[in-house]
Amino acid sequence: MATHKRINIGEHVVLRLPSNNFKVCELRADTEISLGKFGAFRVNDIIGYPLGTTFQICYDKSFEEVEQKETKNKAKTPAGNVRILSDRLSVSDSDANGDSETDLSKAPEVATYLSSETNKNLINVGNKIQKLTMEEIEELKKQSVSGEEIIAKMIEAHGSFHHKTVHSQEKYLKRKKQKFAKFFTVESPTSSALLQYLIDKNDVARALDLSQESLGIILSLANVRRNGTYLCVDETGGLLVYAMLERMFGGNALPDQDGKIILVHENEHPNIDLLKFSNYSEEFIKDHVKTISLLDFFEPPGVEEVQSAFTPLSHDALKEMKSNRKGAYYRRLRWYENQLEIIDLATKLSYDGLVVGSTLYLPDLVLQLSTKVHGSRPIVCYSQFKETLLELSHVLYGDLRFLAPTILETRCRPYQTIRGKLHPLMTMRGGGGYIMWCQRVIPVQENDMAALERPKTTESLEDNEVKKQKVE
Amino acid sequence: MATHKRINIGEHVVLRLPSNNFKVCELRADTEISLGKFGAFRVNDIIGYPLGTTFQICYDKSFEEVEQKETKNKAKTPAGNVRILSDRLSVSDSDANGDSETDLSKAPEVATYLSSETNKNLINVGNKIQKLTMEEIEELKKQSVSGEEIIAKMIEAHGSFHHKTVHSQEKYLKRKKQKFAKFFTVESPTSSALLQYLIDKNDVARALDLSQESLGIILSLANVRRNGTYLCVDETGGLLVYAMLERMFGGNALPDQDGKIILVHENEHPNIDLLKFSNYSEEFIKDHVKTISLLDFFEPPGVEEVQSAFTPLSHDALKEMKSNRKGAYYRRLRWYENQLEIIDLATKLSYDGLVVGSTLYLPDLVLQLSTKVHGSRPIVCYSQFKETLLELSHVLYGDLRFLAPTILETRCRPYQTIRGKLHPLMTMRGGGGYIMWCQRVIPVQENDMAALERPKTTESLEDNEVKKQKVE
Amino acid sequence: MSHFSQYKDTIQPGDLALAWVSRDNVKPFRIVPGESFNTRYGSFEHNAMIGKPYGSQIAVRTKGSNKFGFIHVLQATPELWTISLPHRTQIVYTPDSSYIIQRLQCTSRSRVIEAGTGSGSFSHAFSRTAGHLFSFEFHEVRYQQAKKEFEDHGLIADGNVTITHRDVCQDGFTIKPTDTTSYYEGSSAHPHVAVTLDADAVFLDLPAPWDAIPHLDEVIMKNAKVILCCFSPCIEQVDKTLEILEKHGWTDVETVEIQGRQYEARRQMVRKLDDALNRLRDVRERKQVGVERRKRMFTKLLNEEDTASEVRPPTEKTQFNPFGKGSRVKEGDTKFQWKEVTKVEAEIKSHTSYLTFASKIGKISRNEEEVLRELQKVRDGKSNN
Amino acid sequence: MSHFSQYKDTIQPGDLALAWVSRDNVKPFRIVPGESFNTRYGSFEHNAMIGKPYGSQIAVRTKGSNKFGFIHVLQATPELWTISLPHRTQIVYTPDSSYIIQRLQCTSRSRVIEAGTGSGSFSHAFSRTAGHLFSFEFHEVRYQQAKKEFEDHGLIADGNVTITHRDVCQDGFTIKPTDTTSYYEGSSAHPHVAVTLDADAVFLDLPAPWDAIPHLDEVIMKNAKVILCCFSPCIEQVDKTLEILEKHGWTDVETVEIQGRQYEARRQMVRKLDDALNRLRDVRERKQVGVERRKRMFTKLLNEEDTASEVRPPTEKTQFNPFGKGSRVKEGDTKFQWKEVTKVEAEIKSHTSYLTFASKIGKISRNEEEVLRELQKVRDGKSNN
Repeated sequence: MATHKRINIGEHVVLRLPSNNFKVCELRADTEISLGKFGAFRVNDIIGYPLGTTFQICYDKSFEEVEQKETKNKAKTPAGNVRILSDRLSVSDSDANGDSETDLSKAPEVATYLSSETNKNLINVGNKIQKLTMEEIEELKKQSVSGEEIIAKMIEAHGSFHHKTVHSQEKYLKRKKQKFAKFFTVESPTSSALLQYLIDKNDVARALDLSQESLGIILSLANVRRNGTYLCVDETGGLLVYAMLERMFGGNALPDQDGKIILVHENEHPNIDLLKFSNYSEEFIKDHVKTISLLDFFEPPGVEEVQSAFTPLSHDALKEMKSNRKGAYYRRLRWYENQLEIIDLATKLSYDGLVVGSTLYLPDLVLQLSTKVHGSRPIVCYSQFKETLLELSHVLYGDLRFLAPTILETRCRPYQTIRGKLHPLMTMRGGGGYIMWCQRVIPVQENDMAALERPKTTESLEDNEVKKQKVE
Repeated sequence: MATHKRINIGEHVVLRLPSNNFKVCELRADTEISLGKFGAFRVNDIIGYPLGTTFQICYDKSFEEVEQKETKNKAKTPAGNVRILSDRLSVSDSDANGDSETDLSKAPEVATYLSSETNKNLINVGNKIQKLTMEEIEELKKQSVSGEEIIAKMIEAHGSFHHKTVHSQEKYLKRKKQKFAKFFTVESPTSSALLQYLIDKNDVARALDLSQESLGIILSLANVRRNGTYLCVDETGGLLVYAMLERMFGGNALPDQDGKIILVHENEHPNIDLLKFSNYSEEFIKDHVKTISLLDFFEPPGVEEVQSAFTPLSHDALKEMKSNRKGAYYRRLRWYENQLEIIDLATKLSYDGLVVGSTLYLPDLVLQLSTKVHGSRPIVCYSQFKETLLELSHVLYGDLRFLAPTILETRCRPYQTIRGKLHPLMTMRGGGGYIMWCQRVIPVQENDMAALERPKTTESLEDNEVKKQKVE
Repeated sequence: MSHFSQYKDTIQPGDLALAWVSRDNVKPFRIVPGESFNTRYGSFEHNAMIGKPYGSQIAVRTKGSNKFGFIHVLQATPELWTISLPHRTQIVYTPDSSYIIQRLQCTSRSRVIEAGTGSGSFSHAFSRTAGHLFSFEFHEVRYQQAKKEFEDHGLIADGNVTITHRDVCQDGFTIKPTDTTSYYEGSSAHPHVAVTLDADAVFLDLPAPWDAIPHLDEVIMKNAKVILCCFSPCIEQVDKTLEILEKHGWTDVETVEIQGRQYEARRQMVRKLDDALNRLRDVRERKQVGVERRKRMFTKLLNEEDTASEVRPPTEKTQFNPFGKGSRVKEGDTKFQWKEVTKVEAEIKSHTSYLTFASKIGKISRNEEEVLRELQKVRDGKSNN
Repeated sequence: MSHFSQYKDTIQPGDLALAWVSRDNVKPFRIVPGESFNTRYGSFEHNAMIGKPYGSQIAVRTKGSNKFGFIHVLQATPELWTISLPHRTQIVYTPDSSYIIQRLQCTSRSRVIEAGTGSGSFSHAFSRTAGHLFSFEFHEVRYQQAKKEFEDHGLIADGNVTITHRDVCQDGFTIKPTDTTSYYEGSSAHPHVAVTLDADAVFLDLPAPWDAIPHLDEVIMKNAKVILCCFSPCIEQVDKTLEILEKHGWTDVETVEIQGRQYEARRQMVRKLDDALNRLRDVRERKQVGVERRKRMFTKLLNEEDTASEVRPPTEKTQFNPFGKGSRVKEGDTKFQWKEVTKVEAEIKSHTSYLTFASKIGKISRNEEEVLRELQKVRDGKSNN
């Protein structure tokens, strides 16, 4: 199996819990990971299986007793054994080592309870109808081997379960099952999974409220591919950079790649926190993500200035240096090389695309950064608000270096996929942002225009007229 | 049958043509109405049938000959006989007086042509595949009794018809059938029909790009009902007023209604052109739609000024006036009464709602007009652009006389309703506008607040603090 | 006395009013002298409201604090009533209901059938406009609740709303004297005669509209266009509805979805590039001392002098902060520049139901004699002119 | 030489370039010295383009006029290529394709199946990112067209795109030496061995994906997560797809729609109330004379004097026109004040297709010995530190 499809030691993974909540973990060998009420498992037990596998946590009776005792003494959940599930919805209550899984997603229990054809006689009196108190349920959770039993008890105690329609019975069971089942899915920390993790943590404001569909279209419109050198401003905590790296190099590093991201940041240091969840080596990131502050980018140090502060020694001179001084020398050398690189990034490169996700005033920022973008290369700008892109578009539209600025919105509308009950989900997250897309172009030069003038004509060509003809 | 459900002499109706184009007509007795290529009919033939009826125009052979001759001489299409269709899609080619309609919406012809299970072998070469030229088709149209025959000929001539799937064959036939069929539906000139007519004419910009769904929600949010007195600014050519009248009084007038619309207009005269298509009497409109210019509304003439220019004569004095002078007197009396009414509208009334559809700068306009709106009455403002409502909302939000300004968008997404091929239509009209909705409220008075102060406390209440507590 | 159909000037004892506490907290209450409306911001005495105009903001001093609590007292409208309902109730929301009313061509002439009544919020909207609303509810408890609510709200007394307890899918729409219905209450209709519904607009919010549609022919207007709307959450329901509509001669069938969005007006700080650069420049200047030091250190290094003595001076943090970073800036703070932006609700209602519209004219005919008479009258009128 | 996978600096002979004439008129053309690109604005000589950087605006004097015509010469990207296709072609548009690529977790490691190829525009987007794309097209003419296009565009030479003529619904996805396919062309693969597709991402744009899905098991990666996307316009297709997916062990099934909207940046004139009032005041003043006359007339009337002599003076039309009414004002004219607004396209793509995603891991297992070895290595590494 290809390593990038496998659960590997030392890598980060995203765990999807029964509640459809997300958790990011590093898989350290010989450790345990606790999922709170959903149990705990040993990392070693899941290593080597394919990413995407769903594991069920099983406690045998003896474990169960230990758990009951232990929970009284300390908070730590003991690790159970894991079993592979073929489906997140098929939770089995058979023995831990048996493989006779019964797919309960069809909820055969429903048939065994009386159900009403319509919910004509069901009145919603909220929680009163559930005769088990939360305390009783918690007690059951402590006692039960599986969530199944709790649910069976809850159905028994549910005063009007048989008044519900089969449909709502199924819904009820599914919800309860998810609540008490002990399983988890191990996913690769893709940019989408990471974004989902932020959304789940209610922390997506940190990523400028980005949606998966906006992220996807940014990468496509910016024509991100393995061999490009991209200029980027990223106020999403590094998610944009993370997704660009993924599109360029795959989830973990392949050797000898030449694509690069030049990240321009507003503060003294860049915020690319989310890269810590990636499975690239530090060195790989250093090689492919170059960071530079806005000031260094627009006002890079002079070569003379840098050289006046440091001169690399010749090989011979270096040899003669006392070894206790070499450390200091190499520190200075690194600073020197870094300064020269900054000069390079700021002055020499012509970029293959500009990707901006920033809350800075966009007209200034985009106009300035665009001077460094090569002709016929895309400029893509994300914003949480359409109004800021509108302002930007008007500015770009009035500048001949930008072709066809367009504001885009893309929204994903998920469906309930229960056959016989297909419909779009009743509610979904608002937000997700907007995208401005245009092409960097090179306006025709005055003298090129002049060359086109017929000898007989004398009227001079006004700038205005060029403007007027600008294609929409 | 209730008269408002019936096709009546002298009233306006909307005609829906086979092309799904719309036409507004006045039904004058003993006249003919031409639908161009779809034929012509006699008004008398459709009077008395229910609104919503679809009529087919049938030409018998002798007519046909007349038509052929006549078309050479003059442009006028001769009127055919009309027959009632049960369905716009069921076009029959049986004799004009028979009622053995065959429902062709199922397109039984399709089965008689060879069809391809998939369109694997069909290459799109555009119009080349249709071997009949437009001239030949036009010629056929002149000759044929019904569109059916043209279609049959077209299928014969269609080089790759049998390569199409049954589905696309059906689509093709339906499209062609609609193109050549001679039928029309007579609809009531409802506000929706009139809007559809504008959209169809590509003239909806005149109605500020309003959509049916926006129109509907404006009327609901403004709580428009028969007994209200509403202040209105309408730059939709009268469509808003038209729809409000419909909601208040039904399609044509019932006696003794007390609701009123006060239309404030920007120019010397109001533009309520579309009311000419309504079936209210002029008098009814005069009684229920009062028009007043912005200037008269905000700076009404003084009572003294008006009275200095005219004094109504006593009954006796009037009797003594020469009859050739009475005309002039009554003209002046009308002006006088009109001026007094303006004063009344501008100064005395407290309105039950404010409905604005205007391209004027909204913050000024809405703030000013709202002073005349009663507490707990809605203010609803339509705009083609969200940005103008955003600006308005911020202004209203900062003013304690307005509760919870909200920007709403509502879009209707129509589906293709062919069973087995259900999906949203692939394209739809953009636009349709946005709505701002809030409630006019009465902020608590300083002295009311003071009364609440506990005797022990001395700190004064700042305006700021009231503001801060303003409910969101 | 109707609380919905009369515009009221001032708050009076016995009125049904709405207390607007916040956008998510709108509560109906009855004005009773001496009573109070309680919120966590304080207790609002009805006596302080009575006599004030509707829409008045009412203040109260929050217990044990120098702050004030406020509510607005509003007169109910169908739309405000919808907002006041608990969100867990199944409601036809205003973007849907307003569109349906418009498409059903609902006016004061309309005779409307609604099944089922449900929370009754749509009934309020229908009753505002329609000539008569016949609402049907098959769930007995909900029927009783709705009937009581309609009575309390004055809809029954207004005379244009009838609610009937009925499973229309099984038993159809005809209202008979033996039925559990509000029809014969306070109505002058003879209680021994079945009601002529003669509906020209029908709204079906039922799980199986296809069972109800065949019963419609008995109660809809004859020789007139009748418009129908079915409200179904699932597409399979739409499919089955389309089948039955075609079978029963309904035409002009169209299914639509209504997508309503609500936006908040917000402000985003305008953060100019120059300010960001100035801030970085400030940082750089503070570090400039460091560069001088760096040069000295390098020279010392080359000269093999001791560098240990050079203690790294602490670089002060920048005090230049054009965007108020660190401190909590209130949105709209006039010390900063702001851009007006719209923000969609955090959770949008992405789907309510599919709306399937259709129309039908049962037995199209005209009275030929009547038409001839009318035509003659017009001709006479013309020749008289 | 690939025109899609290499970033190019300057326009060179033989290049495939795009001429951007207007938003609705983007045309691919081949740079050939001596040839011209013709538009109704004029004829653009390729020689004038060669050597210029990509993105250059090219001017030409419009024949018989003193005006200039312009085009921009762009290097193709999958997205620009999509724009350049005629609209009547069935295309997977960028909002859909970009989302699908993101959801399929498409990276340089991915092995992607696409069926069918169709216009080939999505293939370009896949080939930009994927490790290998296996595209299948059952329509022979379209296969030939697409194959030629892929060759012309350098996708085949890049080595990561294979196109095969195949009815996958009937014959599955396995590529054999006897097939009509680009696979063995210019590839080092032995032509006598069937191809190992080992796909981990599948995109099915087929009228009947349910016929193709059962064939997937043979060609998808084993013991690894494979993600599938079906692209179907009708909901009934989704329903049938859901059925077959469940039957064949696909999980995490989700259907979505992507709604893309495009906005234009526009300006609306700011028309202040005061200006409107001033204009009406101007009109009123011009009529003031009329009022004086009115008073005189009334006096005369009362005095029974003759009023016929008073000829109504013509009221001049107002010249005060703050909004430039009557004259045609250009949007953004600096003589007026403007508000920036967005306007959605006149015709929006309200529906493209439903996207149904699912994933599958065939035969989950691990190599216990290998895991033990790896664990030991980590432990050894730790104890060494």
